Amino acid sequence: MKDQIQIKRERSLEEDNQSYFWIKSEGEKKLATENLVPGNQVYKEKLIIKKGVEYRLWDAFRSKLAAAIMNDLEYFPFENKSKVLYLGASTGTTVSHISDIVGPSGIIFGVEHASRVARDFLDRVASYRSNIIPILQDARKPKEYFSVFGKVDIVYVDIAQPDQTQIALDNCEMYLKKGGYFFLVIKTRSIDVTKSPRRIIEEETEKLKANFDILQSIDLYPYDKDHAMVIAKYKN
Amino acid sequence: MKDQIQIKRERSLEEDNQSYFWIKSEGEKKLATENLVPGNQVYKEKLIIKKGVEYRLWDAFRSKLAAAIMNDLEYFPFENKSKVLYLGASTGTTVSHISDIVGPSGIIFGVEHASRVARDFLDRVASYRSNIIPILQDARKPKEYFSVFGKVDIVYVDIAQPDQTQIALDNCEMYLKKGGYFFLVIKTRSIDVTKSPRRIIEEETEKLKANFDILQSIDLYPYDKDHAMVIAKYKN
Amino acid sequence: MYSVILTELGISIFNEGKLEKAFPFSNPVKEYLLVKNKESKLNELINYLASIQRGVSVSDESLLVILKKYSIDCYLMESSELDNIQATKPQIIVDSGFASNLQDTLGKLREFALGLSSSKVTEVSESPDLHIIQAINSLDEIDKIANGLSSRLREWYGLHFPELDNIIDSINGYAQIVLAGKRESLTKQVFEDAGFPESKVEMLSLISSKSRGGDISDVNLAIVQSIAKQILDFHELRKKLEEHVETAMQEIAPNLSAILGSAVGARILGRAGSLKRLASLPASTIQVLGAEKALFRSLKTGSQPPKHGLLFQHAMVHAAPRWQRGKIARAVAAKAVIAARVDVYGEGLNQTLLEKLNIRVNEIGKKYENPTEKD
Amino acid sequence: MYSVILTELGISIFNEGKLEKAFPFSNPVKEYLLVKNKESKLNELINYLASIQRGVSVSDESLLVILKKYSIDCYLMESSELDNIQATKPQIIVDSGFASNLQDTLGKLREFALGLSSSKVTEVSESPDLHIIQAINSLDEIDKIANGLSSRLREWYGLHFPELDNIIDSINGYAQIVLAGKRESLTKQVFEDAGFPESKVEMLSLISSKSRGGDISDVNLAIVQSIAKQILDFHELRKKLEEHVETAMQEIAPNLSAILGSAVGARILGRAGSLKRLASLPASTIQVLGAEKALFRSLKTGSQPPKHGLLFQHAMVHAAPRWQRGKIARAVAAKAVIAARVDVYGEGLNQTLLEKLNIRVNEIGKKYENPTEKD
Repeated sequence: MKDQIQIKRERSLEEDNQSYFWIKSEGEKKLATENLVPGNQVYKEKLIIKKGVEYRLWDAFRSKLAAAIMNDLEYFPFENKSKVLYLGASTGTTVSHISDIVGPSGIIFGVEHASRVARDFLDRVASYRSNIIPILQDARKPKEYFSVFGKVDIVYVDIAQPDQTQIALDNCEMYLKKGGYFFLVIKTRSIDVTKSPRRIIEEETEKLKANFDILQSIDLYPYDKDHAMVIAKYKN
Repeated sequence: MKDQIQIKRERSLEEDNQSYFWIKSEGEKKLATENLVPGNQVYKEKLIIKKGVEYRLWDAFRSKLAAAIMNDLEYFPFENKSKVLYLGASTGTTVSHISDIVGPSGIIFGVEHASRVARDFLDRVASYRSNIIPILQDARKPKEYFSVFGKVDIVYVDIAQPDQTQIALDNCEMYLKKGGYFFLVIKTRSIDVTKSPRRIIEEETEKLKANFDILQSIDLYPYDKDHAMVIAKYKN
Repeated sequence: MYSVILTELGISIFNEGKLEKAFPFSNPVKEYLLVKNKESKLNELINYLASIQRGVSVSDESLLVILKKYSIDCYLMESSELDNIQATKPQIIVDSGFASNLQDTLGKLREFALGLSSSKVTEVSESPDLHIIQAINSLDEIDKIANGLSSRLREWYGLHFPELDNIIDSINGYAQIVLAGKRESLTKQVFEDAGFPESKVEMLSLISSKSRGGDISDVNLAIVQSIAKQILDFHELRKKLEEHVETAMQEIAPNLSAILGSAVGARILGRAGSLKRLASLPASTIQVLGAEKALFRSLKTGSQPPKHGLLFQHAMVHAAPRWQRGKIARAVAAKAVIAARVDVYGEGLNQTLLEKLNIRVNEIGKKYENPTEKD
Repeated sequence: MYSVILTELGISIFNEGKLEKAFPFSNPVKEYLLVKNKESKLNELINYLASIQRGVSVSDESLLVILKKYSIDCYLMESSELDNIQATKPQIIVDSGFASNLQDTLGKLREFALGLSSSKVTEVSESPDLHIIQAINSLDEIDKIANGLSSRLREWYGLHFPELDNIIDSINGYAQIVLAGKRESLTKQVFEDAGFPESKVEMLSLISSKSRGGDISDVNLAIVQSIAKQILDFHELRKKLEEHVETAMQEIAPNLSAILGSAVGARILGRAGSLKRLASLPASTIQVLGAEKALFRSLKTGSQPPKHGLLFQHAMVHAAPRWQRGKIARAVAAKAVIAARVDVYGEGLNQTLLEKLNIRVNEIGKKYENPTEKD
């Protein structure tokens, strides 16, 4: 990994992490990942070539993981060769950037239940990227997933369900390795609209404490309204 | 006038003014005027017949004068036989209700410059109401008005122009009788968007003080945003 | 100890951790689904297992059912064993000869996942309720379009004949008049052909002769007429769509149609996403489908929650006095969810549902004849 | 002392407060406007005044000009006298015999006011710039419609051929393919006829053969095709409108068209309301026309004011680097207002305007080649 950082420094990109990059575009520093499939766009994001390497700009208004980075995410375990279980792949915007990051030796199990968005996920993302295994299943039934094997390094959950935290916990129990990382997007409005967002985040976080160490909790405003992200580590 | 009030009381309308009425419709008390042209609707307002008399509901969200009444207007000089100069007739919503109020012996000179809205004013209002004289002219040039004669009892001004107060004053000087009433709708955003609404109202009111006694100033919220109405009396 | 393991690429029999026999799938997606749906024959596997004549543990419940059907002595693996299989699946696949190495396994598993996902997408795409949803969405879009186009037509032709706008409410009637041309060409016959009653025809002729509109050039008129033509074409398309929604709803959701009417039923279906999903929703959710914004606002600010969403379009709801509407919408929603459930099971039209709804709505009408102080 | 008074219903001559002679208008609106436009002949009045052979005071400046043209010895009344006439006009009209009493006067004045207002509306309705505004608004509406209709088409046909959505960006190209029917009917010929390049034709054939879309029934397909047909019809209409706007703009606003292009020019015209009004606006207003919301927000919250509104659509503005756009928009707006003024006076095309703009934009390009720290 050190080597890689070194090499990329030579390309004079202003990265502060080996997995994603800050690229100057139109006078602004913008977040980007190295395109795993050169020439391939996923959501009309801008492609930028610097020193022969193609990067895809990563739009924080379209991807909550990018929003978390913009809002000072302190832990970023996604790296070359990571194995990820991603619940709520949707049309695959964020998945595609994680796919760039984990590279050809990494693997992402992308779970999505709604067939309309899954269609776009297949068409635009999964078909082109060899490290993605698409799973059209209900995240409530982790036992019915096909083709997932072994434990994963990271479970990332972005499903708008009232009982999303419980669903996420069931999935972690089954598929997350001890000491692995857990990213939970909390859609405060989906759980209970009568409570204040802060209280919802606190309550949801409370449910995790038995099995997780809470590392950070990030409000995604202004990139996303009524959303927060909680990052936790699975206890050994 | 007393007689008329008496008669209308007998119809058991809950009016508190001889010129407009409060009518119960769908369980709510609503503002209305007696229709000068029975059967004729101007802006799809509801027509209600009580004891053989037809009333038109007067929508405070569509008419600023109605909004002022809703927000406790204390002076209401519009009455049977009033003579009114109305600047900024627009499509004639408010003019039509004033036309109801001043009745067949009253008269309203309705000035409007924009030919597109004037077209609707003519089609929907002026053609049907014998007490309205439509004047397609620029309110900046009061000398060029045709068919206005004598002095009027009330000047009502609702034009969205930065120099609206000066325009209004010029018109008053020429056509308002001593002791007559002046209604000025202040569109706070049209004059200077950088100042606070309250300050704009104060500054505009200041300009009137030389010739007018300020009677009341009313914020039209929630019926109209960024609008206020100032009511003043021309000094003798 | 024999164990029978189902993988995405075939079925393997292991004995004491060593491969005994492997039955690769030639078409993994198809054959795997057949097993999962308990429809496989699996002759070779059955014969082989029968020949072993010993109890075997099986990794998959569906496979177990099939084997039992053929009188194989078998039982489900313990969960620790299942966990172990889950953890080492790529190795099992390689050991079974279904793939040449771990990299190849990954590629084949991905291919399988893409294929299986695709076949699910295909299956869903054919469901008739999705097509009804497309039809009703198109119909609503066309209504929006006709309104927008009609405004443009009224503004433009209004330069020539401004008075018409206030007289003719109908989008089509207006377009038909425009198609006839300039004011001079608007004979009584034109108005009659456009379907206006005699009284209106008289009025139109009179007003047309003394209009305050300006002249319109032939070039401008021709374009305005093309816009009118498009509006009339849309009207035809709209009729087709409406009939289609009606027919299709009768077919796949006769009960829902009986309770809600086919158009409102289709819209509610669209909000829910599918008939199956609709059947699983609580009535209180159906009651406010289409009023999500108002619902959130009310929960956030404590204002009155909405009493109805799309159901406001239901004849029984909007024809009722204001203070009864919430209660009627609730009654309609309650019956709609039952109707959807009956339709999911394809049991044909159940007359009593609608009768019960009518009785309930009558009750509401009587019980709440007058608004209370709160209303 | 003779005084000549113009009223809406005729002209009267008073002597020492008593009526001397009245000349009623037979068509008040028409004759009153002729006087106001100083185009009246007024033979009888002139003869009568000439016969008096004395200086007369006149109540109206236009009337004064006419009388002087015929060498009548006359002067404008004092303002106190004018005020008096304004105050007693109904009585003057009755005294002149133009109306039988005050009530009748009021009726006739109202009729006059309605007639005069109507004739102004008619006049304005014929101005060609208003028709151009209608045309460009219709064009923009049609673009919106085509987009909306295309989304519906893509959603619906997408159930049958989902992959097509990501491959075909063009609204028309997509509609043309749909018109050809089901996936099975999509031969290479179809794609070629729809105008796609060979490389894309190959890709389309390949993907079509292994699509993950579901089957679509004939009834559904027929409706989907009707929608596609409407989209293609709209495309034709759009072309017509575009050409029309182009031609009409060249005719009435050749300079504005040269500076802004006919479509952007027409949109700016639409925002301003008319060519005359556009010519009277400050360049800074034209620069942000179409960005009114952003302007208000910026003034209210102190955020950055917008650098361009509709002018962002101008090729010179949107092709420029971000930090130059505001400056270029300002330069374009400055020239646009001059162009509009030249066009109001109908002086034909002035080439130097565009040349100057090009020079200025080049200067900006050079001077601000790199963004400053602030940018």
